[in-house]
Formats: sequence, C-alpha cells, structure tokens
Amino acid sequence: MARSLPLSLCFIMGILMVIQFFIPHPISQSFLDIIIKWVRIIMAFALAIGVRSITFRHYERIKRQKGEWGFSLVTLIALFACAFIGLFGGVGPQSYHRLIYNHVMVPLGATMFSILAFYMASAAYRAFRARTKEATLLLIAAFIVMLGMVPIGTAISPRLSDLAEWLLSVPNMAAKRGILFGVALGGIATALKIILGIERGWLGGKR
Amino acid sequence: MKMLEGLGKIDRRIIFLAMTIAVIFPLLRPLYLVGRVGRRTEELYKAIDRLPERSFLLISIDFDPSSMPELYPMYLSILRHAFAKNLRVIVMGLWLTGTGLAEEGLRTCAPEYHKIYGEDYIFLGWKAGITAVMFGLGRSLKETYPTDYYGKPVDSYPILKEDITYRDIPFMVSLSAGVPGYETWIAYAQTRFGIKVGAGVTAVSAADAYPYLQSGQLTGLLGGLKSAAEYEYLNEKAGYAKAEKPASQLMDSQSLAHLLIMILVILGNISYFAVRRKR
Amino acid sequence: MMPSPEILTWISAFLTLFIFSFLFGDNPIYRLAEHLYVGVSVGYSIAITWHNALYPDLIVPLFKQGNILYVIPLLLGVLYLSIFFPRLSWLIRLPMGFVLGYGSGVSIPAIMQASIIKQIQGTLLKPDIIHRADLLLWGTISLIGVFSTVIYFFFSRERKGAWRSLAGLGIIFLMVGFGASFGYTVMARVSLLLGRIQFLLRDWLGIIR
Amino acid sequence: MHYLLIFFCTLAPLGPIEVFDTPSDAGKCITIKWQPTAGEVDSYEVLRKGEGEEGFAVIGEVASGECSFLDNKVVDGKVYFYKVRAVKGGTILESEVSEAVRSSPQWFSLYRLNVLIGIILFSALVLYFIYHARRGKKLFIRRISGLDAVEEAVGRATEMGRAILYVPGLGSVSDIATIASLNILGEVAKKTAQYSSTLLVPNRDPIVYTVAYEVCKEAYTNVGRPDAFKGDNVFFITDQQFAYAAAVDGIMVREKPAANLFLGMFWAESLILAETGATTGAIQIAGTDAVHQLPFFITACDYTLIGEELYAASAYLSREPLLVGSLKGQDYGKIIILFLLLIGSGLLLLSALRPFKFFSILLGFFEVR
Repeated sequence: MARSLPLSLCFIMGILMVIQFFIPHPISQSFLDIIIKWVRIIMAFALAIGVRSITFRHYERIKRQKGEWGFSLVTLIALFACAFIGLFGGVGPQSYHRLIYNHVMVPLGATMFSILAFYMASAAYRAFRARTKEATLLLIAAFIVMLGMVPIGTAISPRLSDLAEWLLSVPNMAAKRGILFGVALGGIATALKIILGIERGWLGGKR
Repeated sequence: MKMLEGLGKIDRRIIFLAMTIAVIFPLLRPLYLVGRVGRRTEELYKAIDRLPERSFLLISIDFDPSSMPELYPMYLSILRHAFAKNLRVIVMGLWLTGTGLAEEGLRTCAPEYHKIYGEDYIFLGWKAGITAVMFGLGRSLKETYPTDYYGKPVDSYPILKEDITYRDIPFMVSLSAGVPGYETWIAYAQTRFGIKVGAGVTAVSAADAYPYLQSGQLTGLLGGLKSAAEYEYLNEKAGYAKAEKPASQLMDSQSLAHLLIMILVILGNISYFAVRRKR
Repeated sequence: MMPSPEILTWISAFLTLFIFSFLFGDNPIYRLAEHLYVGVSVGYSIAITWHNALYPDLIVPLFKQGNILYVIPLLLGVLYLSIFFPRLSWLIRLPMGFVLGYGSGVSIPAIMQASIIKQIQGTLLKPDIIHRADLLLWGTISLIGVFSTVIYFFFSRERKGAWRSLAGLGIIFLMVGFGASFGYTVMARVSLLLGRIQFLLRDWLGIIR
Repeated sequence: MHYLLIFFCTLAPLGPIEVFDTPSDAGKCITIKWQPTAGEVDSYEVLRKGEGEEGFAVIGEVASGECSFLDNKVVDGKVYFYKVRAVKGGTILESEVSEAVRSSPQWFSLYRLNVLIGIILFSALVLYFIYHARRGKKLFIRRISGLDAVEEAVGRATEMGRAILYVPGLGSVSDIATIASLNILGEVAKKTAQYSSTLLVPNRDPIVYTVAYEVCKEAYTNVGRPDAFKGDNVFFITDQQFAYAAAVDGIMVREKPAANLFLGMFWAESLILAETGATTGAIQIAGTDAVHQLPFFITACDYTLIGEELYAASAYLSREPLLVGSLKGQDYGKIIILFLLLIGSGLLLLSALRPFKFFSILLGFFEVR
C-alpha cells in the first residue's frame, strides 16, 4: 500500500490532466481551476518541512556552539521575527512586512543579482581563450554581439549590429531549437513514465 | 615574456575594480560616446523634423514603469524635439499604468521651452475600450475624448478648439512595451485611416518590429537604450535640447563595461598565445 | 551632494555594500548579510504562504464558506507533515503523487504543443520566403542548424563517418549560439548593476541626479 | 451623377452571410462570416437580434478587409439572427438576415488534434522500447564525455579528503532536470559512501529536499554503510532564489569542496554559483536543460552536460534498462521531427508553385491553439 496508493493517485491525476487539455467544455475549465488551487494549497504545506530542516540545522549549531554559531542565531532570529511580523501584522502595502521586503529583501536580492555583471567579466576573461576551434567560435560570437550592442560597435561598422542581430536570430535560434527538441522529448518521456509508474525515483529509495 | 604571461593571470579583484570604475565613471562625468546613428533612429527623427511648424504630433505612451529605463528617455527626447520644432503635441496612452509617466514627462519638458498647456500641448490620458478609441479618433477627437486628463472639456483649450481626426495628424509615435502598443496602432489607425506611425520599443522586442519596417508600416523605430541615446545625440547636434541626456549616460556605462570585457578577453588571449609559443 | 535622511535607505545601502563586499573575498559582514538574508527570506515565505495561499484558498472556502470539498487538499497537505513521524513517513508519498501526477499530466500536452509542434512550425521553410533570397538563405541555415544540433543529441548511435560530421556541425551551431547569448546577456546584467549603483549614488548619497 | 454611379458600382451588395456555432470552444460564442464587397468600404457593422427581442442592434464593428466576427456575448442555447452592413461615408449597405443559430460548448477541441496525435505516436515509441529493454534486449548508448568527469571528480575529492558539493538545481520534483539529477545523486552518493567522503546537498525546494535525503540514505544503505550517512549534510536552505545562491556561495568559500556538481534546473543564479566555485579551485561539473543558462555553465565550469545529455547521463550511470529504453524511444522521436522538418519544408517550398499549391495545407497541421 505504501507504494501502490501513491502510484495510483499519481496515475489518476496524470491521466485526468492530459484529458482535460483536449476538452474545451466549461466543466473541464472549472475542474482545472479547482485542481490548480488544490495544488497550491498542498504545496504550501511543504514549506513546513523546509522550516523544520533549517531550524534544526541552526539550532544544533547554536546548542553545540559549533563554528560560527552566532550567525546561525542571526538566521533564526531573522526567520522568526519576519514570520511573526508577517503572520500577525499582515502583508499589505502599508505593513511592516512590506517594509522588510522593500528595504531588506529587495536590496539583498537585487545586489546578489547585479553581482553577475562582475562575474560575467571575470568568467569571460578566464574562459574565453582560443584554445580549441569550439572555444574560438564561442569567443568570436560573444565579441561580435557585445560590440554590436553599443555605439562603439556601430562606429566601427554599422554592419556590426546587423551581424549581431543575425547571430542571435539565426544560428543562436537554431541551436536553441535543436536543444529544445531533445529536452521536450525527454520531458514528455519522463512525465509519461511518472504517470505510468515506471519512473519511481520520487518515491525515494529503490526504484 | 613574464609580463605577457602575467596578462593571463590578472587578479579578479582588479577586474572587479575596473568594472566598478567603468560603470560609475560615466555617471559622474558623462562621455557621450556616440557611434553612427542607426538608420531607423534617423528615420524617426527625420519624420518628426520634417513636420511643418504647428502641425500636430500624437504621442501614445503604451508602457508602464517596468519598461521605464528604456522607453522614458525616448519620450523625453521626442517631446523636446517636438517642442523645439514648435509642434502641437497631443499625448495619450493605451496603458492605464502609464499615465503617471506621461504626465511627468510633460511636466519636465514643457517649462524648458516655455510651452503652455492647452495651447502648445494637451494630455488626454487613458480611456477604456481600445477599439472604440482607435475608431473614434478617425471620426472625431472631441467625441472620443470629450475631456482631457484633468476633466476639462477639450474644446475649451485653444489647441483643440476645432475638432480633429487622424487626417489632421501627419505623424504619431507609439512608445510601446507590448500589446496594446504600436501593433494596435498599425492594425487599426494605420490600415484604416492611413496615419503614419513610428515606434519606440525595448531592446528585447525590437526584432519583432522589423517586419513592420520592411513592409513600410512603421516609419522609424527606436530600439532600446542605444536608440534613445542616439536620439539625444541628434537633438543636441541640432541644438534642440541642452538638458541632461539620461540614456546617453547609461549607454556610456554599458559601452565601457562591454569595452572592458573585450579588452580583458584580448589580454587573456595575448598571454595565452605568448605562453603557447614559448612551449 | 545630499545623503538621504531616510534611515531605511541607509539600511538598504549598507546591505547592498555588505553583499558587494563578497567580491573581495569572504568576510564577516558578508556572512552577516548572507545569514540575515536566508532567515528573512524563509520568514517572508512563511507569511506570504499563509496570507496568499492558505488563508484565501483554504481557510476561507473550507471554514467560512463551508465548502466540504476542500477537506481533500487540506488532508493531502497535512500528510506532508507525516515526514516528522518516522513510522508514518510513507504517507508523504500521497501528496507527492498527487502533485507529480498533476505536474506530469499538465506538462505532456503543453510540451508537445509549445516545444515541439510550434517549434516545428517555426522552423519549417514557408512558401512566401521563396521570393526573398536573404530570407530563404537564413531559413535554410536555421534548418541546417536545427538538424545538426538534434543529431548531436543522438545517444543510441555511435558517432562515425557522416554522422560524426553532422554532430560536429551541431557543435559549431551550439557554440556560436552560446557565445551570442553570452554577449547578449552582458547588457542586461550591466543594467542591473547600474540600477544598484544608481541607488547608492543617487538615492543614498545624492551625488548624481 | 457620374460619381454617384461609380460609387454604386463599387459598393456591390453584400452576399449571403454565414453564421455558425464557433467550433471547438467552451460555448457562448458564434462566428459570423461574409463575402467582402467588391469596392472600398470604411468598415463593417455586425447586427444581432436574439429570439424574442425587438429589432436588430449593432454589436460590433470591424475594419474593412476583415470578413468575420466572433460574437462572444451570447447565451448558450438561445436562438440568434445576424445581419452585416457595409459602411462607406454616409452610405450603408445591409445584408440579408442570416439563418437561425445557437451556440453550445464542445467536448473535444479539434484544434488540438495534432497534439493528441503527437502524444500517442511518441508514447507508443517510448513504451515500445522500454518493453524491449525490460525483456533483456541490449540497447546501445554512446559514451557521454562529461560523465567520466563525474567519476574523476569524486575520486579526486576522496584523495584530497575534501567534501563534494551537490546542488540538485532550483527546480521542483516535477522538473525533468530535477528527476534526472536525483537519479545521478543516488550514484554519486554510492561512491561517496564507499570512499567515506563528505557529500553536501543544499536544497531550495522542500520536497526535493526530502527526496534527496531518502535517495542518499538509500545509497549509503545499499553499499552497506548506513552508519556513514550524515543526515545533516542534506539540508534545506531557503526557497528564495538569490538567498539560496548567497548561502551556497558561502558554503563553497568556507567548506572549499574539491568538486562542485550543479545538476538540475537553474536560473540566473547559475553563473553566481559557478563563478564563485571556480575561484575556490574546485573541479566543476554542471548539467542543465535550462537553455538560457548553458552559456554560463559552459564558460565557468570544467564540464557541462548540455540539455538532454543530463537525462542521458542519468540513464548511463544507472544503466537502468527502463531509462535506456526510453532514451532509444526519444531518439526515434527526434528522427520523426527531423523527417517532418525536411519533408515539410520541401513540400511547402514547392507549394509556392501553382500546381503544388495544395501542399500549403501542411502548415495548418502545425497550427496551435
């Protein structure tokens, strides 16, 4: 039962969702709406597992005063304070929760994201070397596109930005499509195997 | 030889520092690097430049704050150009969320040229029902927009004392971040009433607009920050605008960043080939 | 130059600098920011999950509107918590089966439609391009590119002879494509950095306008 | 008088109009079609009269050049009549009243028939090869170059006595990349169990975390070393993308793993992780089907499994006949796609010539809705 029940639930849901796709009738649409809501509800509970893991991990560190346990304290305090403020103070536009979001989450996230500008420079410097034929092609394509996007490129030749556009819309597009076909077929095959209970990796343990 | 090898092992912290300088420097001290002005930017610029004095120019603000960095500088440049050429400007929008930006732009630019609301320019705001607006303007502006954004009857202003239709508007520009946008204007206002349409779009969606340029349905296209900077350059060259050039400044940072990365890659390769030859 | 009087702007500015400090190596202030970020982000998700999912989608229909049907997602959701009790932990497979079945079922037709049929349609050479030499050429190159890239991803065949050359052509397309995407993304990432720098120099320090 | 004559000639009367329940829809919609008038018009107006209503009312206007209208403001089952009129200046030309029509929802979307055929065809292929693989037929898969690197990396970490970091991506359990990654994780965990090296698995998705935990535990049990499994080393960090990236960056610079494996679904954080990992001198292997992130992994990592190679890797490592069989089925799927692309393009180009015009219907088969 520990295996057959989840597998049959998975099978039934999978088949229903595939059939739903082909039915334009309003009944089918409202079925989809309900299921989407349910899935959202079910997924919401999963967060509890995560919260337990993170709490235990940092609690252990603090208890054993292992390593830099002070930082673990920061994490736990921030976690519970933020959750408390949000749960009881609301999450509306005027709430403290939103204030934390705007002045802590946003700057931290946006800065992490913007670090990529630096990393693109260092990664390009380290890896864009004409070691092989392939690496040279990659390097040249990146070069042309980078040049074509800024005024300096057009100053060298107005054709450069056209060439950059061409690289993006012809060979780049073709390569992406080629990858996508393989990925899509793999995706369908795996989904099919999950629904039919052939792929059971998600049950954890032995397939 | 040692030095050449060293070029291949620049400390990443130096790279990061160089990057920071490349990005910050133009913000403090603008360079205004401009290459050749793109053909499509020039087309749009000329279309507005050729309009006789006191003709109507319709600007449709079809974007919201999320596309502001790229499209808003275009709006400012076009406004400045129009005011400097003494055109009569009608501003409206197909996006409710864009009205704030549209108003802000007018408030910034009009005083620079001592333009008076209701005489030299008017802001119609946003209105529900895009099809109705599109068809309505072909029949009568006054019926479609009985009042302006501020709720006063449009015919109480000198600029719209006489009712107008598309026929009286020789050119319009849609600054658009999606649908509804320039495609809507082409589909309705142009195919049916033959108004000439120019567009400004984000860099990502510029490629989608090329077919319209090829078919002649679009007269000029601004794509992304680069075109916005080029427009600022054209304005300045003609002596139309003296104020700040926001797009050019940001574009300078972009240019320097790209340049830096390219120089780094070249240095890395010089060192790579030097070392390989030695072996 | 007029630094912002807002204390909140100062907090955001310092957090921004804390993260940037990582570029020059790991250090205590980065660790502080990192641990704070992790904690706040989980706390944030807890509140959002309650207010935007559990309360409006579950509590309201089940308890306020008395819709008994919503007992099903409640039960399935609660079963996730069975992982905390080793003897019952197999029950977690029920909600997982539900969600996975749903996800797989939705994705099969969606992928077939968007990633296969629509992409085939986009790649096919259309009759209207026959009068435009350039479009015909680009279309043909695209077709060859797609073709050889797909060949590269063949797994059940040894790469020999012509097959090998085709796969090699696929690699060429892949590398040019990756290079072009890399170059294209630089612009977007620099814009993000500009956004942060503008925040620091304009909103915080007031050095630039 | 002369002008008037011309005008009347150009505005020929409207032909009969065609009305029908819009096919393959959710109901509440009727399609109205008409023949264009011979001359120029400003626009067409569509008029409607419901059963039991007084007179016709204008319900919509379309530009000249268009010859159809979708009326989606109708009640299912109610009978309607339509008229179309062409407008040119002040002149109006009306069509005859249409026949009665009513709308209803349908139970099958014909527009999606192509999707159905595709699914049936491809599923049959995959299942056929899985069936054969199960019956013990040996199927060939070529070597995947990035894979040797995985073994090499694990070996190196063991020699150096340092940890291995395994990032199973930021996707959920229903992402194929995540599933492939969890399969590979099982194999990697077996190796680390044998050599008793540390395996760190930070997670972004709580469910992926539980599965990863079970997979690792199982792997350690399978090689007979359940005692060596440390549950603390498989853990959840946060569900927020950049907070997760910040924390994994921290792990990489502090624990200094000898090998970093980024396998699964990734977004913009890909380069943040890979570039930080590169500075610690770790050997890095990435694999993802997220097309947009591949350029960054390729630049910053030592080996990258591109797209489907990630799925293939999980089949190759485990040598599970099911996975191998399915891979074979996928290859045949690709052959069909390539065949369609070549033959389709050829026939469509031919259709530009008049006698082969009928081939242009091919394009319709790939229309999606």
